[in-house]
Amino acid sequence: MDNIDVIELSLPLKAEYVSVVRLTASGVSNRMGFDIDSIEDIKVAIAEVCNKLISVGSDNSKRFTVIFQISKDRLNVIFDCADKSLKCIFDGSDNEFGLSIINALMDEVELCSDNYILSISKVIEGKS
Amino acid sequence: MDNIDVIELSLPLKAEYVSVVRLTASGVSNRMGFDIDSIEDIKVAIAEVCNKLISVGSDNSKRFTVIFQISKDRLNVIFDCADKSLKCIFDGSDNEFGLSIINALMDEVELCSDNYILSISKVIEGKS
Amino acid sequence: MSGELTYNEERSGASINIFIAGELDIYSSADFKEKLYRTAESTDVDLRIHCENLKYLDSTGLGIFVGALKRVKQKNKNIFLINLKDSIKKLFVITGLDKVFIIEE
Amino acid sequence: MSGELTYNEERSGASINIFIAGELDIYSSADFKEKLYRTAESTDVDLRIHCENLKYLDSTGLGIFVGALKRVKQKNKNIFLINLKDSIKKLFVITGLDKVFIIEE
Ligand SMILES: Nc1ncnc2c1ncn2[C@@H]1O[C@H](COP(=O)(O)OP(=O)(O)O)[C@@H](O)[C@H]1O
Ligand SMILES: Nc1ncnc2c1ncn2[C@@H]1O[C@H](COP(=O)(O)OP(=O)(O)O)[C@@H](O)[C@H]1O
Repeated sequence: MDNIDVIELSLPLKAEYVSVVRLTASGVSNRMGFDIDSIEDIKVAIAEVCNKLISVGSDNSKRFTVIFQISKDRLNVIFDCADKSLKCIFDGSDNEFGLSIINALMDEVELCSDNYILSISKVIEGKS
Repeated sequence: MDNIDVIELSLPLKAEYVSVVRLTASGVSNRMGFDIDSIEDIKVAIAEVCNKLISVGSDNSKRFTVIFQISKDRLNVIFDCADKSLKCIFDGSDNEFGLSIINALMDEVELCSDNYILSISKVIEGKS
Repeated sequence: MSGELTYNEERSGASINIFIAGELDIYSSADFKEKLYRTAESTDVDLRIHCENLKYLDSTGLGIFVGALKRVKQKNKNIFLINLKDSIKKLFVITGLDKVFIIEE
Repeated sequence: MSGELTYNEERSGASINIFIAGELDIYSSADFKEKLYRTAESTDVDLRIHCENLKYLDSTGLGIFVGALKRVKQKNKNIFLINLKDSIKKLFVITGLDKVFIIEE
């Protein structure tokens, strides 16, 4: 069994801090050994989820947490936001661009979940 | 009174993730409007505290949390590590380089505290 | 809090050259949107947006380009996007917007 | 996990040129220490360490330079640090190590 390291970033649900999430995401994926293009993909996809959380978030959701689950060949990114109304953030959305981008760049996308856990994942090629 | 935004990064106490802390620190201080030299100073000083926590940390301290307290003209960085033996991390230390660097680069340094809270702070020039 | 995007305009004959540099994201986009829409509405020439120093773009930025294009199309003008980085061009391809804008090297 | 530091050596006459690039920190330093100490112990010439592509250095890295210097000093040789970035040179000044190494532009 692989060991999984977990890094959590908890921050205000504000547009001005998405750039901080992007840099943390770069750091994590660079350290894992993703190539430059994949690091950029991960950064962009994570930021799109943050953007959407920020644009649909109500006053009930002042903060959110981005959880990076790091295993040898795979990064899972989980978004935890207290607001239950965010259960299905891209549902009937007008932000089609964001969703298309996330789906194209990540290997697994679960942004509509009964247990309120939104997650996206990417696998390192040829390292499993 | 200023509003204070708080960003928390919680991660394994491992050398391989100090680069992630550095990138998060860059993101925070860049967003706050620190100049390039100050951003570098903050990054370096935060990393030196992490280095020290990693080198003195016992098995009781598998994780630690870096807390960024962001106000208009001042960044406080607090290091929270479950291990009580880390109360005074640079005490009688052979890592003089690390401590000299932190003291030179930050405006306030409190790395030996009764309540186990280690913190370093930097002020944005001409913005108070 | 510091901005991450710089914006400069320069008229030249039958078009307006716009130079953007930095990161165009959900935070920096409000300011950018205002400037670009104002230009798109107040002139009737092509907009040539130079992106060689644009390091990052997200869906918010794509939406603003689309909004600006709608405005210039009403006057039968176009938006040219020049020297997009590969990682940014990729986002136009994913969203199909590479067929909507005139993308130039 | 990917390394962040590259290390290359090249003999040239009365010295060994060492080129380091990337980030020399608590993580990448173990490997660097082994290589540098091996060279410092197995030769008796000056070490010229070229740092123009060194982006980041921490106290761990400083300690390794000091350890290598002790080793070459036993043979009356020196370590030259060449083209340090300003932010890195600052760390040598803070720690007083700018007086211990020969720092060259
Ligand atoms: N994230 C997005 N996904 C898909 N389409 C978008 C997105 N953002 C904006 N758009 C499209 O771009 C157009 C311009 O956006 P906006 O400037 O907000 O609207 P308006 O032109 O009404 O001011 C919208 O009409 C919409 O069709
Ligand atoms: N962080 C530090 N602060 C101050 N001095 C240090 C630091 N790290 C190393 N040194 C000094 O550098 C020398 C070389 O370190 P090291 O390689 O660990 O020792 P050794 O030469 O015994 O193998 C040490 O003897 C110590 O004096």
